[in-house]
Amino acid sequence: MRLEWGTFLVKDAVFGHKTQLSDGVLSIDRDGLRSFLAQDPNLGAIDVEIVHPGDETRIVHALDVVEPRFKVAGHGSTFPGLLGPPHTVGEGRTHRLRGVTVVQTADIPHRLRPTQWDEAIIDMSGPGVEYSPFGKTVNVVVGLRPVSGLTPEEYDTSLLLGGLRAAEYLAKSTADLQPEQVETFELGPVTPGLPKVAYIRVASGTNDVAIYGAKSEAMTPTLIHPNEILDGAVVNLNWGFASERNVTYVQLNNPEVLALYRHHGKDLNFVGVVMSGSGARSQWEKDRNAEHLSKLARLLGAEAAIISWDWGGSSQFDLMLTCQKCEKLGIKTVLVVVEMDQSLIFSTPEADAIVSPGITDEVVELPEMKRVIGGETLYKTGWEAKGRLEVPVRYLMASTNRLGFHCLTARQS
Amino acid sequence: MERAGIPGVLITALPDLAQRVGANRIVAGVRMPHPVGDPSLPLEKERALRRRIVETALKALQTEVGEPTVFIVAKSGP
Amino acid sequence: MAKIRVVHYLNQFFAGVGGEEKAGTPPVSRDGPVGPGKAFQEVLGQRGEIVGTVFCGDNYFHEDLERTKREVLDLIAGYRPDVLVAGPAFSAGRYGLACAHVCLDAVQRLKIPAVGGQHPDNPGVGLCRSQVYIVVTGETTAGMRQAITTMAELAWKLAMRKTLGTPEVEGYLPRGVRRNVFVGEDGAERAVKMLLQKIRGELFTTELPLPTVDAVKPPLAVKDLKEAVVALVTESGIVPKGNPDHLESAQASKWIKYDIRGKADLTGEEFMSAHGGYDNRFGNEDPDRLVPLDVMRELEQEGRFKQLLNHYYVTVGNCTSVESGRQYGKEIATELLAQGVQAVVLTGT
Amino acid sequence: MDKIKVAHYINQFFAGIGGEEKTDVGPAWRYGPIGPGIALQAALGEEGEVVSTIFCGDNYFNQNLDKAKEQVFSFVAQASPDILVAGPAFDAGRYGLACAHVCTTVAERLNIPVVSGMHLQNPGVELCRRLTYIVESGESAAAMRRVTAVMAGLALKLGRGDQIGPPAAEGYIPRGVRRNVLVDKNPGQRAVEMLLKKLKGESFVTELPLPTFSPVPPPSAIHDLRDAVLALVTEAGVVPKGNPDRLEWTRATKWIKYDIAGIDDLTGDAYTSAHGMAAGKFADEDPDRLLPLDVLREMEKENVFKKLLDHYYVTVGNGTSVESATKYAHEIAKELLAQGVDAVVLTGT
Repeated sequence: MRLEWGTFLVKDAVFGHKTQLSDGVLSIDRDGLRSFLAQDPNLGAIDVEIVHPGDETRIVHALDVVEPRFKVAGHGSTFPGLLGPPHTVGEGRTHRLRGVTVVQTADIPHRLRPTQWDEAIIDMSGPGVEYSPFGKTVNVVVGLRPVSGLTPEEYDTSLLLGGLRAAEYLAKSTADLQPEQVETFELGPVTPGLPKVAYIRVASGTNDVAIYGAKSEAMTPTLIHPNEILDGAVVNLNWGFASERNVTYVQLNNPEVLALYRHHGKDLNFVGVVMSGSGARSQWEKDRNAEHLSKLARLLGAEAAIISWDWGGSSQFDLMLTCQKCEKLGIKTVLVVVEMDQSLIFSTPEADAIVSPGITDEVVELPEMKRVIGGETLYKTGWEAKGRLEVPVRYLMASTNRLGFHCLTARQS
Repeated sequence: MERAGIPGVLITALPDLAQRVGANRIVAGVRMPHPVGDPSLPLEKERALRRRIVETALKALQTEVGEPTVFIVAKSGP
Repeated sequence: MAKIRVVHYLNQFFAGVGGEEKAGTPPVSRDGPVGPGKAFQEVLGQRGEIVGTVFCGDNYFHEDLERTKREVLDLIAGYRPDVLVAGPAFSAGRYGLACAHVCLDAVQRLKIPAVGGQHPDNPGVGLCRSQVYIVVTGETTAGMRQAITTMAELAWKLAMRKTLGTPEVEGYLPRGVRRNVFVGEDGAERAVKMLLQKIRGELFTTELPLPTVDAVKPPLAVKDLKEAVVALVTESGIVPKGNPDHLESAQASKWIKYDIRGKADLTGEEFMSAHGGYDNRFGNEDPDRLVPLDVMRELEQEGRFKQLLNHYYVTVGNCTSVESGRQYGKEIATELLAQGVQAVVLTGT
Repeated sequence: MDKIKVAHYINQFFAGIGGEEKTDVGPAWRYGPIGPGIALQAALGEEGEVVSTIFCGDNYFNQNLDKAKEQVFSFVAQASPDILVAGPAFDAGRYGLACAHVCTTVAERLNIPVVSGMHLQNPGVELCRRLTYIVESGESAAAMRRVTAVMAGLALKLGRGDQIGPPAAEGYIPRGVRRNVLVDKNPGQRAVEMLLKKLKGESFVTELPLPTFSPVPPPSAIHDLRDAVLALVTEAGVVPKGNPDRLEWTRATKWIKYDIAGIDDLTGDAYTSAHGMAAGKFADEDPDRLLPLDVLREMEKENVFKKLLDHYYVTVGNGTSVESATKYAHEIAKELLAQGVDAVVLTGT
């Protein structure tokens, strides 16, 4: 399986009469995009704004961040199983816009009501910029307000698809252009003797990711090629704690996959990815889940594995069981574990090598902003969204991202 | 049925299969145990969906087709 | 460059008043450095001045904790210090605890930084480590010079509001408080590099050392259940409908007790689940699925145990820290003991 | 040993009466062989004799199915043949159907072996393959000599009562009648050997040739729905509660029609589903999910279309053979045509 990313570097985005990219500037036909998104009868109001790094602007109520993608060649289509048929991707060529994202904002998603929603903030200037990877990109903010009377499933689906459609719409404008940069991904043959390394993804939430459009919770763990992940097979469904959120942008640029590809053929042999079905709710299920994950890594011939803890609190149990079982099979492991105030309550001696993408409870001061998009007041606290804020890092979008996309860690102080 | 000259439309949850077997006018239904309904929806929404499916079926009956054709029901969401 | 004002707390021995026979001495203050304080002054040099020393007998201190803490704090406050230095107490238990209490008061009430010096196993460490910088010392006074130098340097930096280096560099005990730090590589790259080191058997340092859970000796079994008063305690977040006391769905800041006198069953009309970590539908439908009151009442009527306590105790475990868990456990336990409870049935999701 | 008496059925064209312009000619018969019958006689040689040739116009036969079948049957019967040979019809649809009807009627009522010749795609194949040895004739009449020879060979063997070999050896289309045969290797071993041949590009014989479905030309659309009479036909097994006529949950042996005059909605307490796959909670809750009567009545009242037939037709598709389904469809279609139905709404699971 050979995948090419055709990358277009975008320096700026402005509204214009036609959606097109020319010498690094993406012009967007605002009404064209809004009427394109209005194809979903469940979306009532749709607003589109553009924010730039350095603006004294704050985005609140952010749900997801999507990298604009359009598949131009090869089997399958953009965001398979959601925007197109559930056909396998990971081959051929896909165009992507670098430096610009789509950020959906919306009121509280049904699924998180009433207790589990938390604020999700992206600051385009001030100290907040350092914390969220999306303080430094041009963001096309798509405000979505579904019509009333929808079932929870319909409500949340319209939010999900709105963001993905906007991202495809922007990238589609480059369909006939030649990309400046082409990156190729292929698990080609390597010099023998390099350690075989697999990537295992453990999760347990009920709404973590959609794999080819289907929720992963009822799925038995499965193998997936890293190219499928880089080509849109896995999309974020989780709108929980903002800092830990593996937004779709991060799913599409999965850091573990990219890191392992960088090392593939140099000092290791990247043999594949094992994805957890998640949703295990009893000791028996978690034990079965972990056995399955470690067995699949073994079937790949892995001698070592990176294990990421994609979501969930109780799945820390699945994570540690998987680590323990891998090590017992002689598969050495490193875990990527986000930290919450609570220290991990279940630990096994085998979990001796952990990378921490940061701690969510540290409090950060954010200065007052001139402009705010996505809402007037913060969830739960009701504070004025534009004002000076003292908030836990947990509110800053993808700052302590669980997959380790951001250059943050936590240290004893 | 069609060989006897009567125009027919088949509402089925497996339109691909119907197409391969040669049914000429096919409407994509919901799921096998309930091709013309969706129990996951509240009653009046399911009734509205059923109406949209049957309307599509009648539209198919009034449409000339050269070979097996699947008519998709306009539904919101995937 | 203004000199920093330092107050030094000692026990009766280090203040030269006497040994065990003088452990009952009440709190006294004296201007300038006393005993080890002189060495402190030497290290500080022109940068700072020990404006006063306050000392108190170790026994006196613990006879009436609240009274002594007030007296000592008043004496310290009198000098308007920029930073408090207490000890070093090495592995002396009562002296270490005294230092810890004094330092906590300085930080919480006088809002000034405080520096202690103790052996990591000293009981005083557990009491104040999250708010006080404790320099790691050996067990005996042999390490006095080293301890004083490190404590003095740390005290000066804290008073001058300098940014501190890592615990290893500055010589203090990690306070259990972890801070975010920006680094050059993303988490995944660091993970791959660490894995390669692990594969090659090279030394690597984990970024998140896991805590070892302190084992608790199992209490004796209940001899005669028929005579026992039993209590129901849960982390499942089952609360009266509407969550009147706003128990948080995650990282709960409290526990609550609710009256169940005369109740034979927890119904979906009266109770609900506020827990954010599991699908609440089942709990909302029938809370007995999480807090088995219906069955417990039945057993009570059958006389299988003497009596079910009139209240059940509830908190939420979802992402709530081990420390909080321990704290709530202690507090609930004291209440249960006060009401003569002999056994507890806990439910967790 | 007296000769094997063969009756030969052909259409008006091969009987030399004429082409399309004579296709409405009714049934007739002659002593001895005509047209292709002469080649058939030559192939039969001394052992068999074409005693009579019966022919009929293709259109006449298909338009007046029952009458034509009776007349042709009587002409065949009066010749009291040992064997009936029909065709070969190659890829001619109407001629093939006529042969198929003649073969099935003669085989069922005269109980004598019947042989025919058709292209695999000919619509007649589905209709009579179970009871007839149909020689795979290919599409064009150019192969007349070869096909007739094979048909004659089969006719003689059947006449003598010989054992007939497998389809591939004897040149006839598998009759869909599959027998169990004991072989020396299990499926696992045979599968591996077949795969290796496939990998090496060597030829192999699949054990189960999959059916192909001959396309049915789509009838033209309805021009004015408002004066169209619609009928509801389903394979989802929707029957009155209790399944009074015992419609089988699988391998249905029949179709049934039920009166729905005056009924506006299929309710769970009056109707259910007998279908092995569709029966259950969803159907019992609301049978409209399988047979949308509620919505069709609503549209009838809005006169979107003229009228819904007073009866709906139901069978069960689950595990029912293509032959049976084809047979039921023929019979239902006849009834619908007789009642002036303009269009059919079918539902399938």
